[in-house]
Amino acid sequence: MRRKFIAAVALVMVLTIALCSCGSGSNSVTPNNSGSNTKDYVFKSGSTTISMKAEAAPLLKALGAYKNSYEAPSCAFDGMDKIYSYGGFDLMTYAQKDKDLVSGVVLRDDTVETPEGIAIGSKAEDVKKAYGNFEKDATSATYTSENCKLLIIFENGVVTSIQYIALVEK
Amino acid sequence: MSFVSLGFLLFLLILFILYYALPRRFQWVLLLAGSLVFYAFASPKYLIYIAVTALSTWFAGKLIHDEYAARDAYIKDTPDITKEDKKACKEQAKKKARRLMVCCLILNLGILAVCKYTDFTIGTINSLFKTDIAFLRFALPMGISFYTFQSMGYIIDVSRGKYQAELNPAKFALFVTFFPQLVQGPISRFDQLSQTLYSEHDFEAQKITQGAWRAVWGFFKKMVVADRLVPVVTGIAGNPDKYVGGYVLALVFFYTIQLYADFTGGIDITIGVAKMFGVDLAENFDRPFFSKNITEFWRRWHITMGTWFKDYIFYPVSVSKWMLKVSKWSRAKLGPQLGKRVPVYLSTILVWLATGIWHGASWNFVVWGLLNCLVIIISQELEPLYAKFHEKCAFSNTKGWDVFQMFRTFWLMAFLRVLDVYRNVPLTFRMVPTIFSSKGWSEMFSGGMLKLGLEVRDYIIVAVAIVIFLIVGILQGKKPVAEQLAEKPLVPRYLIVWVLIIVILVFGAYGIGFDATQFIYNQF
Amino acid sequence: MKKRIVKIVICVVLLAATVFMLQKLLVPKYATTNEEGILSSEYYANAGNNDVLFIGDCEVYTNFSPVKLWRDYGITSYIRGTPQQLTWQSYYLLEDTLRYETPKVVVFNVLAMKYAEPQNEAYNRLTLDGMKWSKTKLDAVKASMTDEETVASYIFPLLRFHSRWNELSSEDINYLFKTEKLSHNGYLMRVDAKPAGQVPDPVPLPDYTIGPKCWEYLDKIRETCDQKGIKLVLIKAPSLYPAWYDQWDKQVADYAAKYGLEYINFYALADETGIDYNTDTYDAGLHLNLSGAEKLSAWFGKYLKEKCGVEDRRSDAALAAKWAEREEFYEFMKEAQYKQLREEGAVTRYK
Amino acid sequence: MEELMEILSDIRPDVDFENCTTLIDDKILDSFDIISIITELNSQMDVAVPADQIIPENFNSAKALWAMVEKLQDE
Repeated sequence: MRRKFIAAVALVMVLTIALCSCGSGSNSVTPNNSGSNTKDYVFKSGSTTISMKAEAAPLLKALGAYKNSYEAPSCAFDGMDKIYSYGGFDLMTYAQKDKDLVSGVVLRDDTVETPEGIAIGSKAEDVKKAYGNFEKDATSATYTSENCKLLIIFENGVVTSIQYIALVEK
Repeated sequence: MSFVSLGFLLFLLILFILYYALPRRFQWVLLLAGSLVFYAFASPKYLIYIAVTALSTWFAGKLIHDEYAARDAYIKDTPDITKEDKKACKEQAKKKARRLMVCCLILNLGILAVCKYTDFTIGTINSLFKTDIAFLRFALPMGISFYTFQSMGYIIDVSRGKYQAELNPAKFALFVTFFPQLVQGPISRFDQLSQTLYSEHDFEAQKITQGAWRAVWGFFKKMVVADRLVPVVTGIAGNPDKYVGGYVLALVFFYTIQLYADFTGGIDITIGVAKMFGVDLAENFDRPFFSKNITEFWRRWHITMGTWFKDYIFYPVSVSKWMLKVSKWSRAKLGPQLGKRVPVYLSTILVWLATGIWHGASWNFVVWGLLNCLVIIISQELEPLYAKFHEKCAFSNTKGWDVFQMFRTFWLMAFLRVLDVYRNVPLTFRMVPTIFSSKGWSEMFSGGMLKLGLEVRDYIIVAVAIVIFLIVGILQGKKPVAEQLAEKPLVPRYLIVWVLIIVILVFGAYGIGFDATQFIYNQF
Repeated sequence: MKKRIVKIVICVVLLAATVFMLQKLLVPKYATTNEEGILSSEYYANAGNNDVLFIGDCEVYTNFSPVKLWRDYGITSYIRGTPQQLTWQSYYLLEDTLRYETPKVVVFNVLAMKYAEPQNEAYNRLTLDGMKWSKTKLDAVKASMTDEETVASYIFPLLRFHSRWNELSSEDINYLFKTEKLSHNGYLMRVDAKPAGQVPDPVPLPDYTIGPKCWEYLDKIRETCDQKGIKLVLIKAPSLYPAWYDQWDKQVADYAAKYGLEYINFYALADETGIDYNTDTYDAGLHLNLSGAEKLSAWFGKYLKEKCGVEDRRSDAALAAKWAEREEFYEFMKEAQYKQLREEGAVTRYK
Repeated sequence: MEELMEILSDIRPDVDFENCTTLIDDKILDSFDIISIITELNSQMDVAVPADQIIPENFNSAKALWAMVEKLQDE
């Protein structure tokens, strides 16, 4: 009698624990969230691909002569924010340790477009097609990928500004 | 409330002063109040869970107590009772007690199962039957596995008549909620803990300082080593596409160091803090990485969990009538040699299955538990071979051989443990073999390891700390280090502690690092 | 037993002393690097007798010269400017200053109104760590903290700066117990010049609305000034970069009009002040150099005197003596920087 | 008692069951051995050892074990 009960107790305990895990199969408890399933937004100028947080030096070399550049020191601390104007777009960098990294690209006129075919002057409808939906009466749309926030501003249903902004963890 | 926070230190200081300032007879009441405050700070929403467990277990214990008291009274009041009557009376009381115990177990293990394993079950069902049942996302009450097991151990013991039930619900609540052991154990036994938990404690300077030292040592392990290694471990394990080969070996090593420092450090804090309140908790580790084989390792690592499983699952299942039948059957069919192993191995598998599931609701832990079991059974089977080997080879009795065995056990455990950190089982089995490929190695040593958030100085600190762990481990082999320290003259004794505190403050991996990456001036 | 307690007390005191020394050693000194960090603490030695108080970010501490205001108009002033000083920090620095004195005019630079939320831990430190402890500082800390920060790390800066152990330099030893005086009543001097050239076009924003937290604290600044009978003047210092959008300017101007405040946008007043972005800025249009700051101060001193009725205090002998010392330091630094410029070709340190 | 000694030395021939009184305390017997002993007791002597009797005091020496067996047989 005694043993029977002890066995029952043990079995109940084990079963209560085990019941919750019967069956077998692959692990699907933790959602599969790593790995890059969304492509990072990048800007392309000719054959040069500019991705956010990329090292600036090789890009500057590949892009050739700029029309104008501007250096903005921060209020305290070392390191400059730099802006290079190439006519159709501006390339912005920030300093991290000893390197300049890309902090943003701003499209300035309709001579350039994004790899997805959106330029200043494009219709809001086309933006929806290219990047996905946004709220109905929004004056801007943002699309986020791993390193980049893509900001598109509209006026009366027409794109007025396109900005690639690096997502920098503070 | 995390141990590593100023809030906890402040809480501790206030409680400590009150504890020794108030009349002694209020001490245990204060501990109960402190424990409830601690729990409320950590997860106020879940106080109800721990309250249910404490009260239901207390109540079941009281009912069992009443049952046994009635039985004893009956036997006493019936002078001419026959032996058969006496036996029947005892049998009946026991039966009732067991029924109460089983109810209590079902309730509390049920709560644990629902909280911890619902989503695990749903996930498994979803992947098995291609269904899409939504996860319920129960948040886990803090320490639920620990306090549930501790309470269940109590009720089983009470029904077995091992000791008397605690009749005062507040006192029993303290046993369940005692704050130092809430977060990560140890899983105490009522008969051991109750001796010091409820008694009155004088201000024993010796004991208190030793407790404080132990806690400081725990903070050192946790803050200087464990927390420092977090970015490496999560970095490598979180990006399996990027970090292969050599990185996986680094992960195996650093995760084991991190786990050791974090878990044993936490237990050091727990035991040290309890000691400062005069309470003696059971040791949970006995220098586990000095073990020569995996069976020994499991006797020395997370001891209170191991003995819990042994006492409340392994033995009861092994000696159950059902198992004895299995034993008889297997002997008849498989012969005495093989047959007698069947029940032991069956129980072992069951225990490790439970151990795996207890560690976490995922298949990683199930597989991990079963692999441990496999290694243990294999080494058990190879025992005769070992014996022969020892007879034949003289060098197998040298110190060097011992060290080799410890080294082997360390890596064996380390490789099994890597199941904790990868996302799922198949991934783990895919990643580990890459160690033997050439991938990742050259990148790793040409600055790759420095891209994981740790700098050279951090690796140096970890290396020095590992050496310190080893030295302290060897010293501990003779006698508890706190006692050895207490025998030292005043100046070196305090110097050591003083240096340790400074080291924690300066080299601890906490707060916001003052490094260049913090200074990104982002004006966009 | 008694002996034991004495021992423990000694140990605790020794430990506390060591920790205190460690903290002294490990906190940044702001003497030769990130010097702007010294600004917020320099005030306390110069508290009292300041008729004009400037609050705001780098656009006040590089653009106005209190010594010039004294020389030309006998106006006593102090600049409580710090890098990226956010609107709520400006308010608490005002509140902090009011614990020591009540100025007649408070000048607030509105550039930081563009930041609606706590921004950057490093800048918070530069503004807050130098403040003396008071309830005001605690409130300032609470209003400024980013998610990762804790009040405790402001009470015990060691908790924040402990990992500087491998960055320690001779600066940390040299300035263990002393500080380097660098500002002229809050003004950080730079004599070199870098012409502005072509400044990039402003980047369009999706939303130009100034955040509610900024308005809340601007209200507090205004109300506090009203209570104390202080005249509040809003300014936007002259700069070419970063952009101060017309949309922002209009919101501030509307606010000023609503409450009858003065709002001066110096960018629009370039003709009157005589600021020339080719000679009067040391970093191509962000901050003014000495020449620019003196031009701006000359114009603003006149304004303070005529429109705000700030008195000429030069007849006060004690004050005059104090300011004479300040003038001397001012001239010394000016000379030192010109010397650097001549000999090294650049200004790399303040003196 | 003899039967018991036979069982014991069968399971662990390397242990001196005659004299040792710290079989559990000194970790000479592990859980495998304990279960084997209980199973053997059951099959050879028809004694059922319940789980609550598995305590160090009952397993530390052959004498203690025998005492337990006698007590269980008595019940």
